[in-house]
Amino acid sequence: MHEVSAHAAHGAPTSFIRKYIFSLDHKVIGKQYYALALVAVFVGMFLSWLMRLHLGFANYAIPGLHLLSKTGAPGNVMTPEYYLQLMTMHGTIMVFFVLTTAPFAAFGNFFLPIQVGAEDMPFPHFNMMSFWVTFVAFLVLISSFFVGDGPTLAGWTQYAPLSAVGSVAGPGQGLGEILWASSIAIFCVGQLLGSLNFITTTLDMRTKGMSLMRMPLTSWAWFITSLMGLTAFAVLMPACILLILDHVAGTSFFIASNLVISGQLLHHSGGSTLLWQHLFWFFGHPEVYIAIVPGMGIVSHVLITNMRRPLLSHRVIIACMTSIGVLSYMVYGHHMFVSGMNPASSLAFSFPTLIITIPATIIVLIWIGSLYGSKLRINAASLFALGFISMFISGGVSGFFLAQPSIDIMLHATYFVVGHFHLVMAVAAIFGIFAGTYFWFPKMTGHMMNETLGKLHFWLTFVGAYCIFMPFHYLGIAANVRRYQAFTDPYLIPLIPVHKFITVAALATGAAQFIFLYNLVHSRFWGAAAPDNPWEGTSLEWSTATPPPHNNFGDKMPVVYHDPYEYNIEGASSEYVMQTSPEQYTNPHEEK
Amino acid sequence: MRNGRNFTVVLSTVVLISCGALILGQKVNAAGEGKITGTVKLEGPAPHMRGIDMSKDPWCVKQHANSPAHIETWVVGSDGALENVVLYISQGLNGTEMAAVPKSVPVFDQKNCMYVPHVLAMDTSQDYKVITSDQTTHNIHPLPNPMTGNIPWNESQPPGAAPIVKNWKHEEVAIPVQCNIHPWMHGWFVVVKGPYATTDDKGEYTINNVPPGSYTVTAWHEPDMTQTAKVTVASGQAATANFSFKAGR
Amino acid sequence: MAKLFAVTIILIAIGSAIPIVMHMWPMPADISLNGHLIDEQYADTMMEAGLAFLSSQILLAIFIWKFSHPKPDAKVKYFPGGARVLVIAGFLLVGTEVVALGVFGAKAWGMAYFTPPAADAIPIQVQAQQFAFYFRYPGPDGKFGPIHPNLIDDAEGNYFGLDTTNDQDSKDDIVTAEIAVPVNREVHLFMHSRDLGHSFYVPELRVHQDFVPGLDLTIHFTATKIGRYEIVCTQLCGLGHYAMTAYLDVKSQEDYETWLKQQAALQ
Amino acid sequence: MATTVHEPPKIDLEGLPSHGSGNGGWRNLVPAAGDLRRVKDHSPAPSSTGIWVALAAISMTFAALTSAMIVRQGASNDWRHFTLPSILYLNTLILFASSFTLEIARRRIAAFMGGTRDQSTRPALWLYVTLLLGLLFVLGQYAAWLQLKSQGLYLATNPSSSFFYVLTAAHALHVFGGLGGLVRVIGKLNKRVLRRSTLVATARYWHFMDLLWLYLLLLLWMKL
Repeated sequence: MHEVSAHAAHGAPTSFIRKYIFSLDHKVIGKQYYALALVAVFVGMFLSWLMRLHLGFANYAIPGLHLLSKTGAPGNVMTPEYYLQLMTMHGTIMVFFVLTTAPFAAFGNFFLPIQVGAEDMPFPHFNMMSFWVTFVAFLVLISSFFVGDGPTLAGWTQYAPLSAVGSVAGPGQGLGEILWASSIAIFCVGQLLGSLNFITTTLDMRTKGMSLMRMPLTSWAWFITSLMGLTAFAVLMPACILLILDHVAGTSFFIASNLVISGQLLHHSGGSTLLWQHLFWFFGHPEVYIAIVPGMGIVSHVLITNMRRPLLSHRVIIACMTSIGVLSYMVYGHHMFVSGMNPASSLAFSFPTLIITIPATIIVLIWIGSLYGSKLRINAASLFALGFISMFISGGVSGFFLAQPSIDIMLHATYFVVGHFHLVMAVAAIFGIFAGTYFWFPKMTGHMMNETLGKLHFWLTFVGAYCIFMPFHYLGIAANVRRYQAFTDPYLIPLIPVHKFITVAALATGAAQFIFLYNLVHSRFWGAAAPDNPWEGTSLEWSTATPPPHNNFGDKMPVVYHDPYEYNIEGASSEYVMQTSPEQYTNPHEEK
Repeated sequence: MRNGRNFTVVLSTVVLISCGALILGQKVNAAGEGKITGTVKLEGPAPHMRGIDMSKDPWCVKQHANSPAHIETWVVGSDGALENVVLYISQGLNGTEMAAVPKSVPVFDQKNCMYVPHVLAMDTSQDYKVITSDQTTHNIHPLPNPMTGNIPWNESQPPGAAPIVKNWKHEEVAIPVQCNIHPWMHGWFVVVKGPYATTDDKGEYTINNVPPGSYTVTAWHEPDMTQTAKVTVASGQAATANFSFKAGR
Repeated sequence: MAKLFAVTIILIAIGSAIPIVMHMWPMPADISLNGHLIDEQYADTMMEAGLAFLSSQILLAIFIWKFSHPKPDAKVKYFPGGARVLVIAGFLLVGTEVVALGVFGAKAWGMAYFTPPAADAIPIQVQAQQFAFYFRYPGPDGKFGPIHPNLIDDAEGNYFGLDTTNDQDSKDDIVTAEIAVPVNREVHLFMHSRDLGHSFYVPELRVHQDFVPGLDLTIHFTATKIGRYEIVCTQLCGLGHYAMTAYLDVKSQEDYETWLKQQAALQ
Repeated sequence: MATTVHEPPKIDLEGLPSHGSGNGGWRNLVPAAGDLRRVKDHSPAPSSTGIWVALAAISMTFAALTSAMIVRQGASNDWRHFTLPSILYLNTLILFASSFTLEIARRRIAAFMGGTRDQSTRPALWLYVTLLLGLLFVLGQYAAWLQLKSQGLYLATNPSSSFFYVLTAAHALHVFGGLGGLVRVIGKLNKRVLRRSTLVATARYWHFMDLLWLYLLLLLWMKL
């Protein structure tokens, strides 16, 4: 297609605009995605600070809060509606603009083509659009802070009819809601374009000798993720459009008949509330794995390099990630056990949900089993990778409870759920991002990051994250309902001390992230120059220059002779063998 | 509701005094200003007003431990004196007299999980103030008719929160206002142009600083009952217009 | 560093387990007929999940401790049996566990959703709205009058939109702001949402069901312990969501009847 | 793409290409001096794979809308049936005709690239015809909307009409995409830098629009 020939034809761009802003280079686009995620994650974290302050210390006056919202915080005290608006934005920003963009779009864009030995993605123009469309989506979402009565308060799941009936249902449900739906619809377009590129790159752009089975696990993870993304976002987009139509065009897709909202009888008829939930969760559950699967890939990649040995089985990991991707479409109903869905289908959904723990467990077992007898190197990257495993276990086991409709009767919509998904998809995924950052930063920027600061950052984050999210489970077991802006109910008052503790932990852990930010920025400009292969890795990104040239491999495209992870192979000349080394020997552990 | 009544009385006197101040202060032909007075009564027996069960919010229950709250659609005093009727001049005013409207700020209080006053009248040129005397959070949700151009709003007011000061740009009789957190909390904003008054617990009212001339006075009672009377105000005199409503449609 | 890390993981794992084992913030005590099924299922799951959690965290920690400071000439060892053992272990351990949980868990779910209410169950209707629950007892005729959305008027206290002048069935309906039920009598709850999605959650009762606008569901339960319990909304429904509560009063049969008479008088 | 999922070809250590990838191969395809006949056409994979991926995504979107339609119809009894505007069937014919002409154009250009034909046959003509028919189809769809409008069936009138407008609009939007593709193909053909894969991808997309429309027509015909 035109993009391709144009890209292949032109060399490295020279003008600033083409080089850094509207760049066709997948590496620049990857960095742009990373920057976007970085901004988004700190915004989201800031919102969570405000929420935690309000929850831990009821009616605590946050200095200057009224500057953010005049009506939302009169006298700097957060109103209930403003709490819900912050909560909704926190969820949306984190899930869409951090957990989807950073591990998938950012690292994937930068390293997928390099790891499979391509000069670039096949459709660089789509790739560029993908980022800028996502960027616009982010702006649209943020803009809702500054319009009318603020952003929507309907939560990131945007359950209809609350999300569909308009401003009569509450502040932010007018224009704020429309902005939310538009933003997400736009975001879907961006991710579809991205997935298109990822899939095609993996299938068509691999260099000589790079068979699918010779791709590093990160590439596999991105490939599987992009397949999930292609399906999930293609469903969410029409759902958002139908939602907007219910808003502006008076249709009744999600709005039932005869609703009377604060005294006003609506003129909609016959819409289906559950329809939105089905459409949303058909996207929503795969989305969870879109956030975590790249993390699995990154963790495997980082661990292997630092364990100086391949995993016990390359293929089992791939098989497990694939089956997780496939199963993720059969389990979404476990979000709707008590939603009024047919109770029989609740049972039907609970079994695949329980089954999906098997591949997840096997992956964890393979990781732990591969630690056995390894020559583990401890550095910021490997620490975060190991931390990921610990977090993934902790968050995973609570899935046993939530997968069962009967227990879900007690735990649904409580802080138990909040603790579960924060550990297993948010914190774990973030740990994956951190691991990837400390591991790949040298290759991306040409500078090393500060290891000491990195380790400090790890310790504070690891302990802090547990202090924040473990207590959530206890609260949930005590039936502490989520999405409450204050705990006025008699049975919740004894739990407030726990909330205070969580708030303090959250503030501290959040503060620790500024160490990371400082490390990132400082190293970017003043960090020590990075060698081509600082971690003695074997995959293709380590066989090219640091940072990689415009077409990734200079004048000579790499040719691949080996599996991605050949460390400590008997009969090999060196401790590790690059994929590109033409050296011939028989690998005793090669999988047949 | 006693304290509620007192409040209305205090409020209206405040209004009166401020009007007086204005008259003496700026108006040269103050002596020329007349007024319209009268009483509003309810014909027939006062309809039974159902009690309100506030058990949803223990705090509210506590406040009404020994003064049970009742629905306030019909607040009827001795021998049919009808409270919460708004009287305003619907015809006969011209632009200049509009300025005669007091610049005071009507106050809408949330007290013991009820609205005080139940009906708040105001002029389009006036700001109104919503305050809370309660230790529980309320949300104030007026729903004007979109046709009038008034913008609906919905804000909550936690205990001790700062007053909310707003105004209505367009006339509207009347705007229902309710608290969704306490669904029984229901009141009215009556937005008019020109002088107005609200009946007190004796069913009496006085529309002040009305220039000489002949007018149509409209009496409004919730939800949408109106009656009109023609009056002629002579310079410095008080014209009288009495009304009587019937419960039920 | 690595040894410290291993110790930290173990400390965190054990520390996380303590509040659960000590029941520091326990689940609200069960007051329902079938709740114990859920509690038992919960206890079993906690046992298995807890074991899985502790064992895997500790194993992770041990391996980190043991293999983080290798001698430079150390050979890489392979886990005995390699991947095959682990895969089989994964399937056997987790597979059997989850299947067992799923099968046994179905019982508790079935008791809540697949058994019809008894014939003599007391019919009560609950209506959810922003941000309150209101309840309706059918009165002597045992019939709920029809709901007329256009008649709904909170100012008049007509939360359900009943036409008590024209509808025979509505005349004797009793509308209340809290729900009282006799102890040890089954209640058949008809759930109706007036505006948005809400939820009916009574932790002590082990009952949790969303309201679906335009789709009236029913649930049934039997309270076995006299007392006053809180009903909370768990489906985000707007700014007053956190304040959307009502009270469930479990009374003795006599108290229940007197209460119902009082309420009828107040209509 | 089939070639990519197998083990890679055995690599001879001598004479490795200094440039170029194993499977994609598009790098070698910048036309030599703009003369299409001198270009070795390896039918580059990326764009043809990419088009399949894109079509998968589009199918997913319409599958979602379909299920939404079925669920919504079952959700309540307010579904009103109405007869489809007759012009839709005419539009269907037009769309199929356009596919036919595009296919003719594709073959001629392919032959022309292969050098078995000379320039004089003007394959571009058929592309213009296709373009015209495509536009005609979109106009026809618009006419169908006007017909519904005259019957008083608007977007919000009834769920059935809502879905009719949503589905037809979504499809029309995708057809516009196809028209854009055609315009690009024509432009490149005139600049003589068209590669077969671009044409093939566009053609596949266009034919898919037919099938999609056929499916939608069937769906609407059954449900409305």
